[in-house]
Amino acid sequence: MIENILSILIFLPLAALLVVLLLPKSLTKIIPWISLLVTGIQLLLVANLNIDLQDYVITGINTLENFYQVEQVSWLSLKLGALGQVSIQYLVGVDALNGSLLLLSAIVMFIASISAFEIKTKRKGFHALFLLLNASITGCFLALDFFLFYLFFEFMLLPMYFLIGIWGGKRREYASVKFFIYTLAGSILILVVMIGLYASVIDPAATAVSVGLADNIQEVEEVHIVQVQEMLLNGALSKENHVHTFNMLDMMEAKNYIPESVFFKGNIGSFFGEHARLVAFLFLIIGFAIKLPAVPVHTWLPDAHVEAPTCISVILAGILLKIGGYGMLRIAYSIFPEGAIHYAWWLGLAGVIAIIYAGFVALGTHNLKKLIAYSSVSHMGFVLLGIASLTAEGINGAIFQMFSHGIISAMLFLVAGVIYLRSQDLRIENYRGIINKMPVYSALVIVAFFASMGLPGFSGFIAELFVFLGAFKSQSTNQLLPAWMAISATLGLVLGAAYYLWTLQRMFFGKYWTANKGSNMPDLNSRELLMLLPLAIISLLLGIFPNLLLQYFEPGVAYFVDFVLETGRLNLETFGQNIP
Amino acid sequence: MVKKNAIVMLIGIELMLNAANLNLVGFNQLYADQANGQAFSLFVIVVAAAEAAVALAIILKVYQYYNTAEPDDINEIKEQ
Amino acid sequence: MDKTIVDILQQAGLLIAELWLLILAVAVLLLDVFSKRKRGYLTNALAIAGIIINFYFIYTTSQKYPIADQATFYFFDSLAVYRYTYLFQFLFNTSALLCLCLGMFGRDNKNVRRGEYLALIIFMLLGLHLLAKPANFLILYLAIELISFSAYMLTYFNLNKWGTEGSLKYLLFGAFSTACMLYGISLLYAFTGSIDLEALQQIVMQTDQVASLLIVGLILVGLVFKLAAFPFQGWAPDTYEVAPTPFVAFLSVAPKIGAVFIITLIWQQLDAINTSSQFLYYLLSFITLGSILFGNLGALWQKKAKRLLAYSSIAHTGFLLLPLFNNSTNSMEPLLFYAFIFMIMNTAAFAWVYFMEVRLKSDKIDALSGCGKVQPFVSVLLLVIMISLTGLPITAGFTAKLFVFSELWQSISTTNTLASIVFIAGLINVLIALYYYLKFPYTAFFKNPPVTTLPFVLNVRQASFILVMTIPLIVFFFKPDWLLVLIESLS
Amino acid sequence: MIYLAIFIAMLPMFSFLVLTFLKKALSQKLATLAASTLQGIALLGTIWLMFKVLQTNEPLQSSLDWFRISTNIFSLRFYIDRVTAIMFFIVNLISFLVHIFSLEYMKEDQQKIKYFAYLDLFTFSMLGILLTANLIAIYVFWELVGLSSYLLIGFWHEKQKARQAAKKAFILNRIGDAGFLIGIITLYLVFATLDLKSIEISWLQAIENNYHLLLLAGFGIFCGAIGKSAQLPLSSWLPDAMEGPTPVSALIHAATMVAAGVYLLFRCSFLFLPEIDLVIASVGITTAFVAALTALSQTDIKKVLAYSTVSQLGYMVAAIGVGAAESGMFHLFTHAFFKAGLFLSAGAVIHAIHQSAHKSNVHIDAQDMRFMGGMYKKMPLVAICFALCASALAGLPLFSGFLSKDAILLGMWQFAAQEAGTYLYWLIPTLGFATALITAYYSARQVFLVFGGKNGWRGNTKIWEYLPELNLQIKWPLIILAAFSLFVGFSLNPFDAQKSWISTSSFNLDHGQSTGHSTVIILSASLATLGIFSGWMVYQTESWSLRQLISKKSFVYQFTNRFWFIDDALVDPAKRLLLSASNGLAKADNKIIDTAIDGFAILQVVLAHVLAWFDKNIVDGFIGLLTSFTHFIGNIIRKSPGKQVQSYVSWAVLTTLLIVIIAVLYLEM
Repeated sequence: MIENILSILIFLPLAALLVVLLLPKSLTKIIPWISLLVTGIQLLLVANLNIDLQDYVITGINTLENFYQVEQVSWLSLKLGALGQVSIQYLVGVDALNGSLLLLSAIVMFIASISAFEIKTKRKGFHALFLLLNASITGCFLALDFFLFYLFFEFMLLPMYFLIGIWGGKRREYASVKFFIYTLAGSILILVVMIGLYASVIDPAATAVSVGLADNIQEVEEVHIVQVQEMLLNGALSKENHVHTFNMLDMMEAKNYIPESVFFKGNIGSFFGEHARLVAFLFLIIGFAIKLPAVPVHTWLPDAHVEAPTCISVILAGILLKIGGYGMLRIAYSIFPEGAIHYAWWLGLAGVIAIIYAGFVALGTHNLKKLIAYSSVSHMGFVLLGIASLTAEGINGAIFQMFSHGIISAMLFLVAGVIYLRSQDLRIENYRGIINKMPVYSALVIVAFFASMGLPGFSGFIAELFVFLGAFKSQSTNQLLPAWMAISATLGLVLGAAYYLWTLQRMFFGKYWTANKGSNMPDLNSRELLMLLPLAIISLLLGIFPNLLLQYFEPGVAYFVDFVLETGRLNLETFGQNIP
Repeated sequence: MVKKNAIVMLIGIELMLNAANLNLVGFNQLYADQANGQAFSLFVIVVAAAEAAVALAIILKVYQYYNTAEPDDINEIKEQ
Repeated sequence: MDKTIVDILQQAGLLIAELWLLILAVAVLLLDVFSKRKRGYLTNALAIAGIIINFYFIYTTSQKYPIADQATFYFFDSLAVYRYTYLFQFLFNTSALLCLCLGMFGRDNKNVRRGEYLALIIFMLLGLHLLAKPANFLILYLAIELISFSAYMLTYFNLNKWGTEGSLKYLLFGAFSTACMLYGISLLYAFTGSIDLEALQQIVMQTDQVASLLIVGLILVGLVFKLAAFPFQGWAPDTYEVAPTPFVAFLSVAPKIGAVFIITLIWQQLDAINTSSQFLYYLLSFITLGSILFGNLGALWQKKAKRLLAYSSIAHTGFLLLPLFNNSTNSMEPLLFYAFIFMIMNTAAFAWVYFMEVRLKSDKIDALSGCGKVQPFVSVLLLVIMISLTGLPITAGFTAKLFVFSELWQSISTTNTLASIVFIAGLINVLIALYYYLKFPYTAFFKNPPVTTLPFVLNVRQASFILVMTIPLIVFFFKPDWLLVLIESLS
Repeated sequence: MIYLAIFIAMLPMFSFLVLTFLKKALSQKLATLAASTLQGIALLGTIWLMFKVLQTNEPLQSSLDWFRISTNIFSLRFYIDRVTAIMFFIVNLISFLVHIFSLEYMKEDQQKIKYFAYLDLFTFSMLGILLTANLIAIYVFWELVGLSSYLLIGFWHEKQKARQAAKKAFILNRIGDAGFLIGIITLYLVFATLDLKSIEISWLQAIENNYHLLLLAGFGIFCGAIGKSAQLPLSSWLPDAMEGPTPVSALIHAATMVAAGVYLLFRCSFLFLPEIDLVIASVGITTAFVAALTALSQTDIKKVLAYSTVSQLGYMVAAIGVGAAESGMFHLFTHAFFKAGLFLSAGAVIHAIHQSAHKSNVHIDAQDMRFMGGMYKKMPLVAICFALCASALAGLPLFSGFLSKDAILLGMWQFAAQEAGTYLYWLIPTLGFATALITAYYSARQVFLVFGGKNGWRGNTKIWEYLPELNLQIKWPLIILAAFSLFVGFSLNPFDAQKSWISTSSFNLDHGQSTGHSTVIILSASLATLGIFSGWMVYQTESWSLRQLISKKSFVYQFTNRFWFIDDALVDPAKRLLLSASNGLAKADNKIIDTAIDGFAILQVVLAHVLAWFDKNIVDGFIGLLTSFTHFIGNIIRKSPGKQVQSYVSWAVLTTLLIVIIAVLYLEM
C-alpha cells in the first residue's frame, strides 16, 4: 500500500496542469500524452488501492477509524468572534460509498483522455481544463470535509463551462451557460445548508483543546470528548470556545450540535412549517438532484450532452452525474437521516417518474446523443429509487447502477462520438443500415445498447435487479416505498428495449443510406476499438461476476442502511414526527 | 412658475440648511449652559458658503457647455 | 500656560496623520505649480510617497493612542478613538493608494490639472480620516462635507460636458441629503441639547418614538446617500460613468466603507432599544435587500462595463451591510473582511475598465471579444476577478460572502425569520449576479475577435497591476486567516 | 456427471465465441462445419447423459455461490432431473439437425458464419435455462434467448418486415419479462432466496401469511411464460417471426424459445395457487382454440405451422394449468419432433421452389400454398415425412402426438370432473376436443393443398420443371424427425402411453384408474379421424366446397385470417399510443418543462424590465412625486423644483416619508 495515495490522486493532475501550462508552443503535440499518462497513473494507483482494499472490511460512514487511507490535516482555523473558531480540514478517506466510484472515475477518465486525442484545436487550454476537472472530480469523491467537498464540487463547474462553451457544438454557449446556472442554483442550496451546519456543529476534540481539557489534539481522549459533549448539552461551554467544523463525520454525531442552533434536533422552531433539519435535507436533495439529474430539473443535461465534445460527454455522463447520487448518500442521508425516512416516498416517486418519463422522451427524440442523454436520466432514476428504498439491496443497487451506468454511458457516448467524428450529424433519421458499412462498430453498438437496456449478463441488469429488489422489499421491511413503485418502474425495462431497438432498426439495420452524401464512413480504427472494448468487457464481467465489485461496498452499505434507519427514526421521534 | 433653475434649487437647499440653523440656534435657548448649537450653526454657515462656491462653479461650467442651467434640459449621460 | 492649550498640544498627536495629509495636499499643489513641464509624474510620485508615509503616521498614532474596547475621547469629547478607527484609516489609505497607482497608467499624464486632482483626492482622504473618529455630529458633518465637496469636483475631472452634468446632479442630490441629515441633527439637538453620538441613545429613550425615528431616519438619509445604497442609489451610475475611472475606484469603495462605519456606530448606540430597533431591522432589510436587488437587476442588462460595475457596487453595499443584522461588536470582522476583499476586487475590476477606456476610448463589454484567444492568461485573471465578485470558490469573494452569510445565519438562529428571508434572497442574488459578471469572461473567451479593430490587449505594466490585484483574491481564499490576523492586529 | 452437462452447455457458447472472433480467420465452409460437428459432439454427450439420468432415477445437482447481499446469498445451482435431461436431448438434437439442414439451406448466404454463431448462442442460452435451478439465473438465460431470437429473426435485416418482426418479438417478450421479474422479486421478498429447491421446501408454511404476494408471484411468472411461449395476448410475435430463416423457425418453434415458457411453468408448477392454475388453464385453452381457428384460413405454408404451434403451446400451458404438468411436458417432447419435422420439410419445399423460381426466373410467392399442389410427385420423401409429422400433429392414433394429446385431454377431463358442480369447468375439455378436431382439419388441409391435388401454379410449368432434386443434407434430418413422430418410439401401446417405458422412466403420466379415460381416447381418436377426413373431402377430392361457403372478403374469414385482429386491436394501437405519447412528451420536455424551470430566469428578465421602466419613469422624473415634494418643503422653496435632479430627490424623500409612515403605523400596532 502506498502512503498518501489519495493526495497523490488529487494533486497529480494539478502538477501535470502546471507542466502543461509551462510547455512551450513547440511541444503541444505531447500534451495529450501527458494527460493520458496522468490518468493512466491514476488508474494504476486506484487499482492498487482496490487490491489492497480486499484485505479490509471498510464500513466508514461515520467512524473515521473504519475508513481506509485517511489523511487529516488542519487546513484553516479562523477566529470568527461570536462564532468562536472555525476549523476547516483537509480530510480525505475511502470507504464503502466512494471506493467503487473512485475506481469508476479513474477508468472513465482514462478512456476519456484517450478520446481527447480527437481534440485538435487549442490543445493546451483543453487539456489544462481537463486536468483541472480531473483533479476536482477526484477530490469531490474523496473529500470528507464539507468545505473541501463544496470547494471541489463548485470547482467542477468552471472547467466544464469552458470545455463545453469553447470546444462544443453549434449551440454551445447556450448549453454551457444553462449548465452553469442550473448547477450553481443547486450548489447554492447546498451552500445554505453548509453554512447552517458549520454554524451549529462543533468539533469536540478541538473544542476540548480550546477549553483546555487537553494541550493538543493528539492528547484528546474519549473521556474529554464525552465531557465536552456534555458541557455543550447543558450550556456550560462559552460561545467563544466553540470550535466549529466542516467535518462531515462530526456533523453526523447528534451530540456535536449546539443546543440553541437551528439544526439541533431538539429545538422546536419550524422553517416554512417543517423542522429545520428536514428543510435542510430537502435543500441538499434538490441541490444534488439537479446534478443527478432528476425530473424536472434535468433539462440542462440533454443540451449539455448534445453540444459537448465526445470526451466531455463521456465524463459528464460517466462521472459527474454520479456525484449527485454520491452526494445524496454521503451528505444528505448521512447527516440528516430523518429526512431520508420522512421524504422517502417523494424521492421514490421522483425516481419512478424519472425512469418512465425520461424513457418516453427518449423514445421521442431524433438526436442520438439526446436519446442517450435521456436514457441516462432514466437510469439515474433507478439510482434515486434505490437510494430512496433505504434497503441494503436498494442502495447496493444504486451504487452498482452508478458504476455500471458510468461504464455503459461512457461507451454509448463514445459510440455516438464515432459517428459524429465521421459526419458531423447525429440525427437518427439521417442514417440507415450502418451495419453494412461498419460491422465491427455496429456490433459494439448493439452490445452497448443491450447492456444499457439492462440485458442479463451485463452489469446494468444486476444493478436494476437490486434496485427492484430493494424498492419492492422496502414495503415489507421499512414501509418507506409502496410496492407499486417497483412494479411501475419495470415499465422502464420495456421502454428501454423499445427506444434502443427502434434506434437499432432505424439507424443500423436495412440497406446502407445516409442523408449527408459527402461523408464516407470507415469502420472503427484501433484507437476507438481500444476505448470501446475494455468498457464492454468490464460491463460484461460485472454482469457475470457482480461480486468483483459488490464485495467492496456490500458490508459498508449494510452498516450504512442500519445507521441511517436507526438515527433517522430516533431523530424523527424527537421531532414528534410520525414514523412510517 | 415652472422655471426650475439650478441656482434656484441651490437656494432652496441653502434654505433647508438655514432651517436647520434656526433649530440649532433657537433651541440653544433651552440649554443655556453651553453654546454647542450656535457653534454648530456657525460651522454650517461657513460650509454652506463653501458649498455654494463649488456649486456655482459647476453650474457655470454647465452653462458653458449647455447654454442653460435647467437640469431638465441637461440629460445626455444616458444618450452618450 | 492655559490648560486647554496644553491639552490640545498634548493631544495634537492624534491628528498627525490628518495634518500630514493637509501638508501633503498643499505640497502637491505647489509642486504642480512649479513643475508644469514635468507632466505630473513628479507630483504623482510625491502624492504616492506621501500616502505611503501616511501609513507610518497611522501606525505611530495607533501606538500613542491605543485602541480599547470602549471608545476613548479626546479634544473635549469631539474626537474619539474607536476600536476600528485605525483599521478604517488603513483601509481608506490603501484605497487611495490604489487609486493613485491606477492613475499612473494611461492618459492621465497628459492631464494638465494633475495637481488639483491629486490634491482633491488627498483632501477627500483627509475627510475620510476624520470620518473614522468622530465623537459628535459636528465633526461627522464636517467630515462628510469635506468628502462630498472633493467628490463633487473630482467627478468633473474628465473635463468634458458630461462631467459637469454628472457632478451637478451629484452635487444637488448630495447637498439635499446632507441638508436632510443636518436637519435631523438639529432636531436631535433640539430634543437633547447635545450633539454627541450618545445623544441618540437618550433621544430614543426619552422622547416618543415617532420623533426619534424621524431623527434617526433623517440622519440615516445622509449616510445611506454616501453609501449609494437603496433607496439613495440613484446618483451612482451616472456619476460613476462620467467621473475619471481611477477616482471611481476610490469613490466606490472608501466613502461606502466610511459610511458603513458610521452606521455601525449609530447601530451600537441604538442597540439598547428593542421596539424601534426591531423596526430598524425592517429598515435594514429594506435597505440591504433593496440594494442587492436593485444593483443586480439594474446591472443585468447593462452594455457598458462601467455602468454595470456601478450597479454591482450598489449590490455589494447590500452584502456589506448584512452582518449588521447580528448586531454584536463581533459582527465587524466579517464586515471588515468583506470590505477588504470588496476594495481589492472592485479596484481590480475598475482598473480593467480603465485600461479598456485608455486603449479603446470605450467601455463597451463587447470590446473584450476575442481577448481570451489573444491573451489567455490575462483573461484568466479577468475570470478570477469576476468569479470573485460573484462570490464563488476558489476566490476570496467566496470566503467573504461565506463569512457575511454565516454572520447573518447567527441572527437567524437567534432572532427572526426576516433574517432567514434575507439570507435566502441574498444567496439567490448570487445566482443573478452570475449572469452579468459572466458577461466579461463569456465575451472574452467565447465571442470571436472583431474583424475591423484589433482585439483588446493589455501591456505588461497593466497586466502586472491586474495580477497584483488578483493574487490576494486567490491567496485569501486559501489563507483567509492571514487577512483576519491583520484585522485583529489593527483592532 | 453434472459437469458433463455444464460442459455440454458450454460447447455451443464456445463455438459461438470462436465463430464471432475468428470470423476473419476461418473459411466459411470450415467454420460452419466446425459448428455443426461441435453440436454433434454435444448431442452424443447428451444422449449418454440422458440415459444415465433415466437409469439412476435421481437428479444431478451442484451449486456455487454467485454473489451475496447482506445475509442473502445468491447461489448458482445446476439441477438436472429426468425431464431436464430429456429436454436437453431435444434441444441438442433439434439444434444439431437444424445445423445440418442449414448447411444446405443457407449455402448462398454471405453472412453464414454470423448465422451459425447466433444459432449456437441460441442453443447455449436455452441449455442454460434448462440447466439452472435458480430463478435469477433462469431469467438471465431467459433474456439471452430473447436476444438471440431477436438476432436470428432479424437476420435478414434488409427486409423491413424482418426488422419489425424481430423488434416486435423482443419487445413483446420484454413485456412478459417485466412481469416475470416482478414475480421473481416477489418470491425473493417472501423467501429471501431465489433457489427453486429452497423455495419449494419452505413453500407450505409461507402460503398462509402471504397468500396475496404468492398470487402476484405466480401471476408474474406466468406473464413470463405468456411472453415466451406466445400465449394470448402476447402471441402475435410468433407468426411474424416467420420472417426469419426457416430452420430458425424450426428451432424456435420446436425446441428452444417457445419451449422455454412451458418448461418454466413446469419447473414452477408447484408454486401456482389454484386461482393461478385456473388462469393458466383458461388462457392456455383459449389460445389453443383461437390459434387453431386462425390456422384454418392461413395461406402461407409457414404461417399455418406457426399458428398451429401457438395452439399446441396452448395445449401444453393448459395442461400445466389443469395439473397435468408432466403430460404437458410429454406433449412438448413429442411436439418438438413433429413440429421440427414439419418446419424443415416446409423449408425444403420453399427452398426447392425458391431455387426453381430462381432458375426459371419466375417471380412468385414461394410460400403461398394456394399456388402449390401435387408436390408429392416431385418430392415424395419430403411429402411422406411431412404427412407423418402432420398426422402426429393432428393427433392421429399410432402417432406420437396422439399419445401426448390424449394425456393432456385426459388431464383436462379429470380437472373438470373434480370440479363437480359448476359446469363452466367442462368448457376447458370441450374446447380442448374442439381444438383437436380443428387441428386435424387444418393439418389435413395443408398436406393436401401442398402435396396432394393437381399440379400447382395454375399450369405454370416452368417452376414445375425446374424443381430441383434435394440433396441428402436436407433429407435425412427429415427422416429422423419423421421417425420420431411415430408412436413406437414412446410406447408400445399405440393408444395409451400410461404404462409405457417413457411414463415410468421420464414423464410420470400415471393417472391411476380414472374414469373416462377410455372415453377420452375414443373421443380424441375419432375427432382426429373426422377432421382429417373432412380435410380430405374438401381439399383433395373437393367434393365439399367450403371455399364458396366462406368468401375471402367475409368478416369471418378476415377475422380468423388476421388472428382475430389481435394485432390490430391490441398491439398496433398500443404501439401508436406509445410513440405519439413519447413524441408529445419529447416536445413538451423541450418547451414546457424547460420554460417552467427557466421561469426563474424569466422572472428576473421581467423584474429587470420593470426596473428599467422604473429607472426611466420614476427615478428620472416622476411628476406625481413633485407635488408631494412641494408640500413637504413648500414652506422653504417657493418654486416647484427641477424635474431632472429633483426627481432623484423627490424619490428619495418619498421613500423616506414612506419609511416614517410605516414606522408610525408599525408602532401604533
